Amino acid sequence: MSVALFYALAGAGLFSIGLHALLVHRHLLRKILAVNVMGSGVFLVLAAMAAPNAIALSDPVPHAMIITGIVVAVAATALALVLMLKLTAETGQAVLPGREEENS
Amino acid sequence: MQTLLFTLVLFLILNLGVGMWRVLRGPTTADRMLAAQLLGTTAVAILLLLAEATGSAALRDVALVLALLATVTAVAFVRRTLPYSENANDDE
Amino acid sequence: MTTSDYLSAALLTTGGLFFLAGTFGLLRFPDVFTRLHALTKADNVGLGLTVAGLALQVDSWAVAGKLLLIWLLALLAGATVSYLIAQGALRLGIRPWKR
Amino acid sequence: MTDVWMGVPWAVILIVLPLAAAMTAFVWPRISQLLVLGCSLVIVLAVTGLALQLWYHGVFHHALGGWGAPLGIELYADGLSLVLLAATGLVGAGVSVYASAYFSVEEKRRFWPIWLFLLAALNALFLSADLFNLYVTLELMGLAAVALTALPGSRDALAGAARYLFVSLLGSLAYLLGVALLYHAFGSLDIAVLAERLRPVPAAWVALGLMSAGLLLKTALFPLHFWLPPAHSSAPSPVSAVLSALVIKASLYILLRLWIMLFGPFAGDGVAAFLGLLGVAAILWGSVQALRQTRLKLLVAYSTVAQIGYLFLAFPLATVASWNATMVLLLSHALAKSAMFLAAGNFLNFGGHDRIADLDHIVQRLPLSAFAFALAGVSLMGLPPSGGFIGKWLLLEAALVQGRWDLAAVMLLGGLLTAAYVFKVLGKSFTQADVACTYQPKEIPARMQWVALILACGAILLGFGGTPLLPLLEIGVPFDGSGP
Amino acid sequence: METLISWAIDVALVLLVVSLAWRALASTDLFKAIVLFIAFGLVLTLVWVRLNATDVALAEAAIGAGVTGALLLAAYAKLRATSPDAIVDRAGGISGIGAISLLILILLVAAALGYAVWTLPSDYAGLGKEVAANLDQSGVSNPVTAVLLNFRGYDTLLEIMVLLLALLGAWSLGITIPRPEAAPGLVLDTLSRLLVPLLILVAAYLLWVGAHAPGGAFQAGAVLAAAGVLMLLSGRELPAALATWPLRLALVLGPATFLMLAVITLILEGRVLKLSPEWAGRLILIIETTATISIGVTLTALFMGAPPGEEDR
Repeated sequence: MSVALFYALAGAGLFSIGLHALLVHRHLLRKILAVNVMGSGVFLVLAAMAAPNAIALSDPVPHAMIITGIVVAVAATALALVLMLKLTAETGQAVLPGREEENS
Repeated sequence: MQTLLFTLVLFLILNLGVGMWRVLRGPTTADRMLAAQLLGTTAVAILLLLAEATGSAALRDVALVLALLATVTAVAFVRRTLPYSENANDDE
Repeated sequence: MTTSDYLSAALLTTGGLFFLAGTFGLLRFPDVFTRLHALTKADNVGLGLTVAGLALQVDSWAVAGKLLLIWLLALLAGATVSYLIAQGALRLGIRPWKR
Repeated sequence: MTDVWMGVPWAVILIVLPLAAAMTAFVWPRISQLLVLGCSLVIVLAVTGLALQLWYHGVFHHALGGWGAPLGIELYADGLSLVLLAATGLVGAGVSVYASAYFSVEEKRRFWPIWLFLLAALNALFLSADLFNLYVTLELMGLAAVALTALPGSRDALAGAARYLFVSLLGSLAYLLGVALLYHAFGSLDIAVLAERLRPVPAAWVALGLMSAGLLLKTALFPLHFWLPPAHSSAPSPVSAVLSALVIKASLYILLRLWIMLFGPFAGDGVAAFLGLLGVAAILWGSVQALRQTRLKLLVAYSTVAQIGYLFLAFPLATVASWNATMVLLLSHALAKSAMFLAAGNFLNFGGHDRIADLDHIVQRLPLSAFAFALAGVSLMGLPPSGGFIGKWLLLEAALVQGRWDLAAVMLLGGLLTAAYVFKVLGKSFTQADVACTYQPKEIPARMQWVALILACGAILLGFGGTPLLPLLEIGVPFDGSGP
Repeated sequence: METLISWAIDVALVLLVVSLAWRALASTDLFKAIVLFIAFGLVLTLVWVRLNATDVALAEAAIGAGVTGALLLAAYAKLRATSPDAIVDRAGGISGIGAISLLILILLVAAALGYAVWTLPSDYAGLGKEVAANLDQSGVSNPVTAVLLNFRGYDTLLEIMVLLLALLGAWSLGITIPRPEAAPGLVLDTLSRLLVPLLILVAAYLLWVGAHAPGGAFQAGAVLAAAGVLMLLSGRELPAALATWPLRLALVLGPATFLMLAVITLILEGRVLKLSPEWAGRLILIIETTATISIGVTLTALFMGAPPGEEDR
């Protein structure tokens, strides 16, 4: 097993851990962290396979994609945090209301 | 020399793992942040060692940025989070 | 290996040991204030020795200067942040540990 | 004159203009309304111009930066892009006019720049054929849509927006992971280049699964629709209209594009049948849920869940005719559903509530809006001579030709259920409410009523103009399965 | 020996990064979760270094571990001021059969992902060759900068718009939470007086160095934002006169310049964002400089939350 593959598998692992946390937890801040971990997992898959190997130098295109992705992630995180704070100010809780409460 | 540098890098990474324990343990917010600071400095040292070991000068820039940003994060903690912390007295 | 190599190896190793000491202090010391010591003393000395060891290896003054800058920065940040954390902790009413 | 017309890079204008307008509206709020209305007009013009260019010169390519695929990014437009751009142009213009009367001055200051970003993102998305670029436009669109949903700041709007944000991010990340796998397996991000290199290796299958799941989630296909009703019903009415008419279509567009140009040939019948099955379930479940709702905007939102189902029936049929039917349905649903949400918004604004049971003679009070609602309903039901009729007729025909009686039966049943929920609303709007009228009716600006009516008329007119437009859809023959 | 150590480093890093993520997401104490997440960013920076992605490491150090961390800490403080109950997650999550079936589903996803990654060709070159072949036409010698600002400049244009849009979204919600704050004190004041110029200097350095070595507009913008955040934290407010249209102009400066360049190149060269080789270097520097300013201001404004002047509305 090559080092690149090892890191790529770790990326798949991070994506899965984040996915689990995103779906299981109800607190919005935890969901925000989960989305960020998922994103890092995707980036890790991208970067791991782009690392230099036997026949090629490192591939800069995935690196550029990751940098773009990191900036998109920080933008989404900032918006999500504001949304969370505003919702908390309205409801006193930083969790999504349940389905039945919402339709009432 | 290379071997020494890499060994030190490995040693410091293991150190990071131990430092993580204090973050987990707390008990106060200050303790956790303090531990994060230690992790930051350790990461800076790792980057500097790697820069020398791999001959990649740009890693020193990464170290510089990390040191700067870790400071700003710590100040954000001190100014925003710390003044509102409770659970301050339930030490170990 | 030349003399400077040996010196640098010694400095780097000692630096690593200081990091270890800092980490252990962080784990073993009883309260925030004592742990601050662990962080600032050991950690900054550890980074200082590492920087010194590495500076012996580089051949350009600019790089050595950058290394020094990073260390000074860490010193400044460590001292300030520790001071602020201690101040904040006292304000919150955490009492320093007494034997 | 024609040369000038043909030489203008309309596709670029579609992206650059709303972006520039968004920033101008942000820096200089005072002129923003004028800017938005002008911009909407130019977008409609530019779509027309692009349609002519496509008609005469075929598929549109523009190598950004002059690099071309696979190194650079290309803008790409064919019949499929054109349908969605046209929907964006028309609904966008309608909603711009509607919003200019709907929001207060203070709200408009916040609404316009984000609205323009949303338009730019939609246009950019429909003009992209690069997997990573599609991700960036998807995020731009998603964040704009979330910000607009949250605009009222009420509890429901914020909760709907927050749920929508996480759904949107989850969908995009799953899509992006699929892109990462495809890139590393085949070394390109350009759809056309990938189409040549794609082989059925495990990475391609997993990428297909991830990208489809992510995009279906964003499209809100049953059973991944749970987030849509709360978000679409609690948003401000003009925003609801755009979310239902355009935003969910964007992820569907990517899915169609990928399916037709990339995965279709190797994914095979099993996946297509599965998607068709989900479509059937969506039609039945969404329609029944719509029928059960007591709030008008929730009813309309569930109707969207049902109508999305129709768009997936073409997957198992997989003929050129069925894809064309999907395109017509897509366009007519965009027009009809936006008209319906805008009309519902008028009812809501007028009475201060959207309880269906208490609509209380709304026909006499807001005749234009009620008429718009009814016309939009006609198109959704698929009654002649509407655009919905043409689409559903073509789809039905395709199903019958292939002997898919089951699909045909579901389509007819879905039409009946649609009729039931539309008449439920219309019936109540003629009758006296059970409780005495306690509200202070608010004046509804004529503009807001006329926009709803014009969009609804557009959905009907599509029934007359639809058939001659079909050749336009076939530009670049997106549906022959062999790619561009 | 060295291969062995090298392997051990990679194994230790991966274990660390995964366990940090795990513990951060498993923690019900949100402050602990945030600090663990910041540590996760730190370790991830090291991972990027190991993968020869120095540009990414720089971005992660500045944005991922830095700015995101500061944003999270500030949000945590506001959350606590709004609703002291909300800082510990007592809502729980899914439990019972739902949790188990979800776990099974995710394990299946993970297995499929792992299998897909496992079977990826390990020697695929991607677009590395094409980038290298055209690098001398791009105006810069750092390949990542060449991709970001020339080959795939359109992505970057849209991405800067995403950042601006996030700010518009945040401002349109306009949270108004009062934040009582003690005076900065001599120590913090001195620190910010020393650090702010240094941060600006480092930002300028990263911007300049990005043409031929790791660095560039996003990293520089994040470092600039750190300067802005530090000023806010040490009690310096934006003068009211600058908080209106000059601020808005600074926010759109980067995106607008980029967009204008797109239009100009379309008119002169016939292709959007086609940079002729003899001008490309200078044009990229112009875009990056304006983008750095805008990114720095935007991230600082996101840290602030509400538009200046409206905080106590």
